[in-house]
Amino acid sequence: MSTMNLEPVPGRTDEMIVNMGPQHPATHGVLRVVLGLEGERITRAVPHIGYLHRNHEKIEEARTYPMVIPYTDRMDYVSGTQNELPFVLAIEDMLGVEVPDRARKIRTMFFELFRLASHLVWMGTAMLDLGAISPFLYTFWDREIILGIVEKTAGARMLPNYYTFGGVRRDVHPDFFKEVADLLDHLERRMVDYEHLVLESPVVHARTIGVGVLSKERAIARGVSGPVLRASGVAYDVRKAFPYDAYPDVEFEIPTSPDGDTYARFWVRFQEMYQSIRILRQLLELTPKTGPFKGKAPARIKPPAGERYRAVENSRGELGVFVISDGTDKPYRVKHRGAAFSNLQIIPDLFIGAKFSDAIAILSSLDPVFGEIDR
Amino acid sequence: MGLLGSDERPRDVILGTLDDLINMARSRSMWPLTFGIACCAIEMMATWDPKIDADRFGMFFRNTPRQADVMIVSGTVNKKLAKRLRRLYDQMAEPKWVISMGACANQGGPFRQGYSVVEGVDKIVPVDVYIPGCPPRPEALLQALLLLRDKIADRELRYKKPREIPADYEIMAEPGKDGRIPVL
Amino acid sequence: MSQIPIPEDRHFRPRLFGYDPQKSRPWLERAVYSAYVFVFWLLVITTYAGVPALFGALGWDSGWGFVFMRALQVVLLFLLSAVLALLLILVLRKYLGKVQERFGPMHYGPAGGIQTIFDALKLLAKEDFVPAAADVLTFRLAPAVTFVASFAMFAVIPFASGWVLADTNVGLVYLIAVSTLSTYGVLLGGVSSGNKWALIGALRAGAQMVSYEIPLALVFLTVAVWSGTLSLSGIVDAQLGLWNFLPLALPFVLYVIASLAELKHIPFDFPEAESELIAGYNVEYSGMSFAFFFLAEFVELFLLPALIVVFFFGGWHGPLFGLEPGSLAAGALESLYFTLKTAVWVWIFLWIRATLPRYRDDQLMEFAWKAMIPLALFGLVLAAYMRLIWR
Amino acid sequence: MSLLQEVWQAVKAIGTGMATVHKRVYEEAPTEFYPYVKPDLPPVSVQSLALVENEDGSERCIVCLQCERACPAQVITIERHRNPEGKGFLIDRFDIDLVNCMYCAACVEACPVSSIVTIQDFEMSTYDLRTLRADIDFLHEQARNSRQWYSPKFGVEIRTEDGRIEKAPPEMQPGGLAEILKPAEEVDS
Amino acid sequence: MELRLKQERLFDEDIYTVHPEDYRALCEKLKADGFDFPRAVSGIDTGYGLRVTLHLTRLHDRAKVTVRTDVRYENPVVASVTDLWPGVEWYEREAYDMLGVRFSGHPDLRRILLEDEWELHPLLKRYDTGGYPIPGWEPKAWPDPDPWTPPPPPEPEAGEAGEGGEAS
Repeated sequence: MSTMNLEPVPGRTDEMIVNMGPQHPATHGVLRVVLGLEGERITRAVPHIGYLHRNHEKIEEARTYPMVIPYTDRMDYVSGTQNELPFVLAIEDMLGVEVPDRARKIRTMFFELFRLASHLVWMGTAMLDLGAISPFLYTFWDREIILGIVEKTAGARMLPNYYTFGGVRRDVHPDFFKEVADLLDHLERRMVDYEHLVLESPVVHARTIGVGVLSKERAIARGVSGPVLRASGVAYDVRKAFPYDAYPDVEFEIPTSPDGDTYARFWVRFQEMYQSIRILRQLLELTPKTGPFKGKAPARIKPPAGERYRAVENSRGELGVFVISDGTDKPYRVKHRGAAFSNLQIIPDLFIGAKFSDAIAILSSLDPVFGEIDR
Repeated sequence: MGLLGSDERPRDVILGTLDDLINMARSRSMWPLTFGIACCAIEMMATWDPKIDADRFGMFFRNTPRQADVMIVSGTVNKKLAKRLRRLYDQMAEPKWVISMGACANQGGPFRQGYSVVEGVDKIVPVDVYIPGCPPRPEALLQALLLLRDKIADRELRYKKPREIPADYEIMAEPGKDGRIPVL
Repeated sequence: MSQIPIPEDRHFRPRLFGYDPQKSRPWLERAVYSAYVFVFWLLVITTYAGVPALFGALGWDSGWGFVFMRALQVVLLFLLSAVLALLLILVLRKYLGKVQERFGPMHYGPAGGIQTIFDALKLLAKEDFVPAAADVLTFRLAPAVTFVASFAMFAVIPFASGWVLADTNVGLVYLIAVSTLSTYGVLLGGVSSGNKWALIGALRAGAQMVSYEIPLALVFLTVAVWSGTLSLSGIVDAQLGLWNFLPLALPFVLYVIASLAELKHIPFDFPEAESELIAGYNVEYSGMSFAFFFLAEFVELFLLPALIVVFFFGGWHGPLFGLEPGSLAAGALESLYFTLKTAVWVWIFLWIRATLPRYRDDQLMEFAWKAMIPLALFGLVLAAYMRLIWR
Repeated sequence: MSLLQEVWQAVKAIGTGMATVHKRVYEEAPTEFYPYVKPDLPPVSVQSLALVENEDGSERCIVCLQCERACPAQVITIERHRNPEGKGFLIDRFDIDLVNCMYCAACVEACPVSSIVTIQDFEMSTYDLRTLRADIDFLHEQARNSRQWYSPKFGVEIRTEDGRIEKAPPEMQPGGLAEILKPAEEVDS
Repeated sequence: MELRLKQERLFDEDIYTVHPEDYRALCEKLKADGFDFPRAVSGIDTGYGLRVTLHLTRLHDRAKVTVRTDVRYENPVVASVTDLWPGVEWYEREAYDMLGVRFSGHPDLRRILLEDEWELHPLLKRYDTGGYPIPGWEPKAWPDPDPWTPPPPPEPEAGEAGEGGEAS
């Protein structure tokens, strides 16, 4: 148990044990990493999680199926409705509920809106970690616009409890499509600025290129997913691999980068935002303005005994849920597979040997959200 | 606040005015601690975004507890975090205030029945203002900060009267029924 | 929909707001800044012209009288630096607000004008904490050292012709000595805090100092070679025809970069590094001790741009409109020119702060040793050569 | 040459970035002056809960316990007894613990008579948590203090100046309410 | 060696139910088959014992497979597969933390979400949501005679709500 609390090595005076977190401005929440520092170089790194463990899985066993949905919202709280989808899909599979085409498209639009919101938050906080203040404010304003659109339809800004078995809870606001179109125009203008401030900045280049390189094989073996995996050159995206909702109907690409470094992860997230805009533009065309938004689901949700693993590609990677039903109206067991949980495992791989400042950049490029990791 | 004809203790003109001035300064320069915990932390950040801009009221984040005045407990506090949170609170220099943001921090919220969640941050640190909501809007946080401003401005110098730990703080430290070792 | 009035009689809920909506008032902001600059300017005039004139009129301008005069001037300069810090913090927050599509402090005082005074008062009344692990004497001393070292640079800054506390002919050497001292304060504060983050911050400050001090000194040398004097007033006088930033373009650029490093300013703010080291060297400081670090930081934020102006932008030079050089009016006008030129450079520094992320600490060292020092040497040789040819 | 180009690229990029930032000075800030200007919340926005009475002051709630059963956070406590004079039930106790409520509006979805509704009053911060234990009087008062509220069944309802409760005009309504908003004769035909 | 396993197909994935002693061998076989991407490890309290479910994906042809194995409460030991897929390291720690499944051969098996001093394995069905023991909770009998075959799915009308569910 040498790594438990990272005791200093007797007789070794050049190593300093530093405890980073849970209140550290760059940990994006309540991560705690115990670092062995030799000067600025990290010799050992032990991540500690669980500071936001709030019994999601145990509480969800004591809730009926519709009640679980608002709880799943609270996992990856940056990307709102994205968390609801795997659970909803799994139950729909078990129940055999048909989802109307329009409902699937509305779901996908919200999914991509929240991907944009999440990546905007990532961009702001990552740049804040690197020391730039202004992009944080810009991205948060853009996120406010997205959340305003969401609130107008779903009734809440961040955690709207919007998806339901068979569709969505209520129809979109009449202004929704126009507002989304305006938002996309606005975002396309702003993305130019973000490119100037983030991707093209020589300081960002100096801080990220060649830092925290994650090889393709290591990434796959570690179960890393999402932008972090794609930045290592693996074109694995649940949206393409196991399509769900309206993704088979739209065209988009999976941006990958062979480099695997921090800059590649930044770059991939940027390209994903472009792809999200592209998907949303197609869906604006494809989605009927009126029509059914909810399929026929039984009033009392009682899936037959069985189990189902469903995954979606949320902003951080493969967000899965493993539901076991015993035929009652409460799930027997709900297991959430958080993408950030898997992604965070590579902290020791990437941190050791890096500079302390690099560790901050690497951590921000992993984009952990602790609601999903600690659950 | 008349000096004459009042039942109250006569107010010292000079020191009383100084008290008022210092409390006014404190209430108008509340620097929160950068300590985001959960969902509410995102809305806490959004309170400083261009739309709400709490910086208009002279508030900006300090990363170190020594220089912060207000701790915004923005999220679920579980028993593992509670020790850390109390420690952070102890590290803050007097005078200090706590805002409990959101249902989880108020009383555990939807997670209050869980085995690891502290039912309310006021079991650990004294709380001045509570915000309901899950998560509260940024405007609600700003309202709470302004409530706190008014609370501070009406008071005497705080550091003369250090806060007391809630009475049931010690009760929580007793072992649980099933052999769990409570962590407080 | 939003106009639905909220009923007033909510019995248990505290009510807050009965104000009218406020709007941004740019003219008011400008008036506030102008007021601060005016106070600053008045203090400069009082310090450098009023006090000597007063003492001269009283006949106390020699012996102990001279010492008292200087002491009074130093007190006034302290006031001046306090005004500076209040102004600069306000300007920083307002400017950051502006470029970030929001408003800075704006509800307390006219256009937020007294926000920083509230901040200062609050810090004054806040608990000044000494951690158990700290070395008390050093911990207490460090902010003072930092502030005094920054403040001591005022001694040789010429605000106008003849308006300088000590127009010594070793001004540049004094500057090198004193500006290094402020890093000692940071080092002492970080090491004595008994905190690992502070320690890392202090080590970074030390490492940073050895990397930027040498190019900085080389640039000083270049300026001295070009101007033929070590006195700051002499350097300004030598730029009467041609401001130095044109012939000394390369040293000028190096000097700006080194100034950013000396200021511990983004992109080189490694000792403080908010998002990495929490608050770096001042992580354990609270209350007034922290305020002194803050004060020192913002005094330096004025002084280093001021030195840029002195070295490269002709100091106080500007059109005098027929005023007799050396008169009070001319001095006042010159000091205003100096202040405004400095303000432009402060603005550029703030602009950089609003834009750029932070480099890594070893990158600055690498850059300083591998690029800045050779370039500074090259600039020195070039300046000497040009001086040989042209003068 | 390539080094010079690199340096030039870096300088140009820094310059572009600084110009990008500076450009904002000339743009109007989107700040809403919150305490002075209340935010324009959409009518479906879930900020707080209220219990609507009928226009004549009688109870709309039929005490069917649907909301209590649907609540994920289990913050609704209802006690009832049989109406001795007619059918149905009467309320003994109707508490919503707004402290622990997660504002998911599941209760509003479940309510068959749109008695429990969402309102846009978010200014609920308080010095004392006891003020957030909402009993039935408080919930009624919340509804009385609101000019508009939302429930999925009835859509947005408004309280007119003379105290009547009406459906809001279509431009105030969110989506999906076409059938609710149709005039009565249209529904019949 | 013949592996003691049962194979089913559910939706789009293959499900292997395997004897715990053969779990490791099956995983090695699957690894050799090219299942390179570990999705998750779930621990489940089935009411008669503990179950470990491993979800794997083969990236190039997107084949999905689920491996599950049941162990008794008395001896909840499963071979760790951390060396095959390093990505399951934290998932196995989580299963240990939440349910007390001990993974033999795991490099760093300690609690991950809860604190090290805790003795509670909260996801066990014998505890309620608050982590307190449910009075009168008794484990179900281990199915006989075939020790590695999971029990038949509970009948919905049998009123045995809250106990081990199986896919058929």
